[in-house]
Amino acid sequence: MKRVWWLAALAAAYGAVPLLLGADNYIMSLIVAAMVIGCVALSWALLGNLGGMVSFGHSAFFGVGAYVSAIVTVKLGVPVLAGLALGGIGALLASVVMLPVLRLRGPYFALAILAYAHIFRILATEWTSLTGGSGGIANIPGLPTILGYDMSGKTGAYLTILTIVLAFALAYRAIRASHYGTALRAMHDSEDATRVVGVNSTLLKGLMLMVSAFMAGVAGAFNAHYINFLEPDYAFNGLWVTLPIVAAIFGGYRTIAGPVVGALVVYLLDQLVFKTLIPTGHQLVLGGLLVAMIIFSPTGLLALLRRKDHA
Amino acid sequence: MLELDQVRAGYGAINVLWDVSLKAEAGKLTTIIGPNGAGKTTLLRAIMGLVPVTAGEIRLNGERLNGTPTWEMADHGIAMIPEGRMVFRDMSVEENLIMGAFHKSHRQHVKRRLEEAYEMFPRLRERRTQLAGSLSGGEAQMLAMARGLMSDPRLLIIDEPSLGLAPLIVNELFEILERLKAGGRTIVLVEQNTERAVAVADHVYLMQSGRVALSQSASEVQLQHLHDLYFAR
Amino acid sequence: EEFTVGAELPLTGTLARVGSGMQEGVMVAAEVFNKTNGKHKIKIVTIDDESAPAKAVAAVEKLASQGAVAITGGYGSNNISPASDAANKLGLVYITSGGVDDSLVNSGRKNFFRINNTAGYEKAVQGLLADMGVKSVSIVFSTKEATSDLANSVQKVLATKGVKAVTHSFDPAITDFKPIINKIKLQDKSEAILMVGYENDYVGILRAARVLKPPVKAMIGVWSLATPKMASEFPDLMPNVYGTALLPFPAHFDTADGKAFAEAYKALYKKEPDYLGQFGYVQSMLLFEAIARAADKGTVKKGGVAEELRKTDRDTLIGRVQFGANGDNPNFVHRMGQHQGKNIVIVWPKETATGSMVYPGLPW
Amino acid sequence: MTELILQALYSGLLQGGSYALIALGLALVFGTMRVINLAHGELVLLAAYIAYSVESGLGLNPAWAIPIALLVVSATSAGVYWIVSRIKQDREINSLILTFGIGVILTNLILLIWKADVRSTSSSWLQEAFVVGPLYSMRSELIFFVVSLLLMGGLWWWLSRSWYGRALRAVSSNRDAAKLMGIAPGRTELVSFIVAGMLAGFAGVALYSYGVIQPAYGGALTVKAFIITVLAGVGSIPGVLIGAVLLGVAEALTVTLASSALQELAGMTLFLLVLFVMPNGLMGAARRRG
Amino acid sequence: MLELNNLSVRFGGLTAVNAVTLTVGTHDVVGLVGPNGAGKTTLFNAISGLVRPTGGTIRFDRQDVIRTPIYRRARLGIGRTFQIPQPMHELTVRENLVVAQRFGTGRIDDDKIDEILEFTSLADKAHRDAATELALTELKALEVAKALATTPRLLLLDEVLAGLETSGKRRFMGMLKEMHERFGVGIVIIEHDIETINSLCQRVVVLNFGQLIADGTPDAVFNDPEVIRSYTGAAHA
Ligand SMILES: Nc1ncnc2c1ncn2[C@@H]1O[C@H](COP(=O)(O)OP(=O)(O)OP(=O)(O)O)[C@@H](O)[C@H]1O
Ligand SMILES: Nc1ncnc2c1ncn2[C@@H]1O[C@H](COP(=O)(O)OP(=O)(O)OP(=O)(O)O)[C@@H](O)[C@H]1O
Ligand SMILES: [Mg+2]
Ligand SMILES: [Mg+2]
Repeated sequence: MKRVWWLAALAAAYGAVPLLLGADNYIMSLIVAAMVIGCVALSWALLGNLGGMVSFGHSAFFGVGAYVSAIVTVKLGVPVLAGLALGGIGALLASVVMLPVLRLRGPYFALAILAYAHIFRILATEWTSLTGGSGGIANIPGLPTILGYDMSGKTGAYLTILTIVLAFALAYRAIRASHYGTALRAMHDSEDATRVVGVNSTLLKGLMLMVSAFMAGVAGAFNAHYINFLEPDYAFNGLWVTLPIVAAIFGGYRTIAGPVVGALVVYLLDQLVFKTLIPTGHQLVLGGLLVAMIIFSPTGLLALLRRKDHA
Repeated sequence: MLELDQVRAGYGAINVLWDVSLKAEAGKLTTIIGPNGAGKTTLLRAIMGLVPVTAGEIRLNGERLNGTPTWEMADHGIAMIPEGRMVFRDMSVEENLIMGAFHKSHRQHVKRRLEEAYEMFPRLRERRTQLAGSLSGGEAQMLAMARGLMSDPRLLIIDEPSLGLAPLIVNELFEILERLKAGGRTIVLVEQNTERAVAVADHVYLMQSGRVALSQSASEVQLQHLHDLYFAR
Repeated sequence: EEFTVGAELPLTGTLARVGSGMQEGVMVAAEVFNKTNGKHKIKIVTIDDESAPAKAVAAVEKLASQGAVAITGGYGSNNISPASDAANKLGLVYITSGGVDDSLVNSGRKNFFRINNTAGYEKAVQGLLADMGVKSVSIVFSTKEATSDLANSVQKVLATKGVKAVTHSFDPAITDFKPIINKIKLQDKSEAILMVGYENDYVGILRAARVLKPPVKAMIGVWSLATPKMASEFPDLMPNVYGTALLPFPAHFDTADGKAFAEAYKALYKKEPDYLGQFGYVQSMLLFEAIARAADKGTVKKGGVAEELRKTDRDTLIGRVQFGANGDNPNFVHRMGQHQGKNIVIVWPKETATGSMVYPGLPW
Repeated sequence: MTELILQALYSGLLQGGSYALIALGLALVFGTMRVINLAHGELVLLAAYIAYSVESGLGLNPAWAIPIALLVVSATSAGVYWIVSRIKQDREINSLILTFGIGVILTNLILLIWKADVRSTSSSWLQEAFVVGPLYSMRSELIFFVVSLLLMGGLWWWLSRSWYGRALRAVSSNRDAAKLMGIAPGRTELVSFIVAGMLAGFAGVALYSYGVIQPAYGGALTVKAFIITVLAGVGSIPGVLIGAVLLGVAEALTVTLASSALQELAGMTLFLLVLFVMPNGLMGAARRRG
Repeated sequence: MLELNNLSVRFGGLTAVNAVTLTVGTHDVVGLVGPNGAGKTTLFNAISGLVRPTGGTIRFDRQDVIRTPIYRRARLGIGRTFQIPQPMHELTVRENLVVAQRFGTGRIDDDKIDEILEFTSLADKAHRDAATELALTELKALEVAKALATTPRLLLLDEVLAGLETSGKRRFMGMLKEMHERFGVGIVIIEHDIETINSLCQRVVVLNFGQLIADGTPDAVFNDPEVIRSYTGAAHA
């Protein structure tokens, strides 16, 4: 039964959305933007749920991914799709520099990662020869033509990011279902207890950090090729972590679909409904919604829906 | 003094206590024994309001106690000495003890009571400024005990005070209990060391699977018999 | 005939302040246009881009779907770049004064226009320094894109003129400027300090300078410094400070256009117009006029607006405006003003000066 | 050169004092409830805007805003607590998003009420230079540095020596055990939020008197405060002072000896270095294992 | 199997373990006793790698393990329990064992897990949340079960019997004996109940103020006047 639902959702995502909404540039660009946030949210939630680590610095990975992909495609002429992968790998390598922060816990970890994000932003600003400094990089090549279909349009971008998110969600699910997933869950508040039974918790956490960094990096790279423009303040903007956190927690960060659904709901509601109601200051409503959500359904939107189902 | 009437309590969906009724007489030491998992700790927590009571009534001197928030228990002169894990880990030993006398009516006696506590457990004096979280298991247990006595309560509820204590200290502990009893305190004691618990007790309740299986005055209790009947599974 | 023009502007987020300033100009332009042009009407639909590129793109797309025939607005090159790309793809004209980055006009957008640029600022600053006869300058600038571009190009030009220019870039997050000013005071020993930043930076720098009193002869800044608002809000910091200014204060508008603008502005917003409003007004007015001309020819939907804009040659509040093939306004030269008492006096260039400069002149 | 460095140290010290003042309320709530109030920066900003209104609207010295700011901000802070206390599970993480949401609301309210303009004091008395030998500062900086030290001393005394302060720490250490001692956790935590609100009130008025404010500034304030809180180690008030001064001095020295563009970089690097050497912050204690 | 040589652990000014030299053979069951705060738990922490000794050496199977990380010591065969139980949060009782087995041994054997659950009387609580839904004694049983699941060769038991009532204790002791015989596990057990030690161990070592003050048969040790003075308060054998 559940499987049927999933197939239907998939068909709708791949078929109905482009067919019904594909002509409306505005809606499509909102959906793509929401999916980018959803992708970062997924990567954030993976680290939070499996690694037990709350990060305030995912913008670091997003930014590094964006820059790496932009630089290799613009300066070295690497094809865009390879650029996306390299962007992810770049972010992964950036996370290797961060491995020492794995010693830290809770807010200490969260902030240390944020510090890295700041450092990367400043590096991107100061390393002018490579990054173009604060002026950034313009005219980043768009998504290529695949199988005769030009992906650089709204629908193409949508299908690309949808596929990326889907692949990441499946990878996430596989990790979670494995014994590594169980051990990771176990580590959260009882690291010593897991170590003394033979779990190399540092390695596992490190791996999760890298996987998560990779995902956020690909999202950043995708966005760079989608927006075609990059500058430090934008690539390393704090919004690339606050919005995903909001989305993930809103949708339910313990679930896999939650962060993505959360991103879509929050972003679309905000832009389509609240913004029409209150053109400036509509974030006010968004803030209120968040507060209400945490109080009335702290485990997220999906849990809320499920509860309604049973009732 | 303290009376439980058909009390039910548990943790969410898991109900642990099934219609427990018992009485603790003023100035007497009432001990509750029973196999592991019988619900003794749950019972004590229910009295203190740390576990919600879903049915029945708890009375203190005839006055209904259900629903009274835990922090108002001190107003009634009740103190609970929980297991040693429940010390304030991020505070020093001395601050932990001081917290024992938090209630307004005891604050002016802090100095004297501290001195008494250190007298009772010299080890704590040596560890005065150490964070309670870094104490050894036994030291933490002593601290919990000493902290509970800081408020000089009329009704003292104690959960397994001898847990993790070295034999020498266990001896002292039971001497302290004797002294407290002699000082007119009402005590409810849960203790795994049945032999010694029954030896200091006036009345013994035996719990099993969340129910009171037996209520006897201490002098009538035949331990060996009880063990054969109730403890062996 | 009524035409919808989209205004894509940051009304919230980090650029909210400048965005709302420009919006005022846009609204005034529509008001004036609708009053004076009997034939056509302009309706403005504003969408807040929240200072974020993706939302700027979405805003442009939404405006297009609501029937906008052109876009006016945009602030910050990082928002303008993708937003104008989107407009370009949709075949809409995009006109702005909110981004001075040169890559905006150098990457082949066919429908992109802007009325100001780095070069215009640079000429003004450098002209003022030349008038002063300053031989050494310390340039304090924010590492943001527009500011560092301007600072670096001013430094280059000055170097060719034999003026010693020392630069101090600062992170936008910085709040205490005393250590920088102290370096200028004890190490650079320059004759003037040039500040390239935003309002909050100026206040910080001027405060630090007022405390440390470096032995300079002039404090010079660029946009949003020589404004009546700054004069009234920071009476202790502003005296004798120089900054780019379109108009003196109290403003006396000689041209009919200027008078219309000032009246409408005061009627709508109950305050003195500032430079943001003027830029917004000029860019929008030029746009509306082009739309009107295209409408008369019936080419609005056929790329006529861009065509008409390209033909623009007109004196405006910011001087003569023409558009080059890349959409840039080659005539743009800013003016320099100086806070004198409660007034702002235009002191450069000579032709438009309303008074002479007080030099040396410092706030302290 | 020595003159430069001396001034940098002095500026850094004063800057540290202001950082500490901003961080204090956050550190208090974090130390006593393990809740990170992401709306803290906005509370500070709210007080700063109140000071602005008092100065520009009533024409009074911003210092007169202190009573009103204390009242309004601590009431708001109490409101934040009221909402936070409604969280039923995973308080540590859920409070993050909750207070973030409140921060968003406050930012937008400030924007709606006070508009997007940049504001700062126009009082010349506060901006006057105060010179001791080769050291220069603004009068208001020095005044609020002293205020900051006094508040810190007071808070330290209150937390470590008063019954209420001890109760606060007890609740954060073990809620159930605190109840057994006769402490009502809810009331105690409410007090901690109210006090944090008052501290934010002071910080906001101070900020207005020597800094520049704008509605979007709250987030940056929260981050600075948060960094100092973490540097300090859970709930340590002396740690807040040391961490803040260290940060201020490191920033000022970077500007003096290297470049002002690298100031933030230096701050962040220092932050990371301290954490790598002392994973529990400057004054945090390591936990017993096993 | 385990050799400690001059092992010391200091916390600031406090020497918790003071130059302890001790060998434990493959088939030994050693009782470790001593007053509260004598350093017993700290000694376990040092052996399992949770605290870094300030001096001395630790060898396991002749191999110096002082720099070996915690998890690898576990895989080498050092299992331990915590005096204050530390269940793995967010997991059920059974999942706790699965993780221990999978990472401690590299294999999964469901039957073995069932056996251990049965063994430790946790079978009916297998699906409870380990961190929030168990009573203290059940948590202690879980500690043992987790350690067993890693198939250790040396088992360090820290007061696992404390809090058990007499018959439970007896049953648990039977289990330990069986474990010892069946799996050939060497055991070091910290315990304050002297009867338990007497019936379980052939050898007892006593710590006092971090120092090893006695090592021998229970008979000999519990009649040692120094042990009586500092620990038991009366002769027990
Ligand atoms: N937090 C909890 N959630 C769910 N069930 C619990 C919880 N705490 C205890 N239990 C269950 O309640 C029952 C009684 O536990 P309780 O701690 O009261 O027993 P006890 O008599 O004190 O035993 P012991 O001798 O082990 O201390 C046990 O079966 C236990 O599994
Ligand atoms: N992290 C620490 N910091 C400071 N002192 C510590 C720390 N850990 C342990 N101690 C002290 O070291 C001593 C030894 O502690 P340990 O836990 O080893 O005792 P123990 O022999 O296990 O006692 P018990 O029988 O009470 O469990 C104790 O006095 C304790 O207070
Ligand atoms: Mg119990
Ligand atoms: Mg111990």
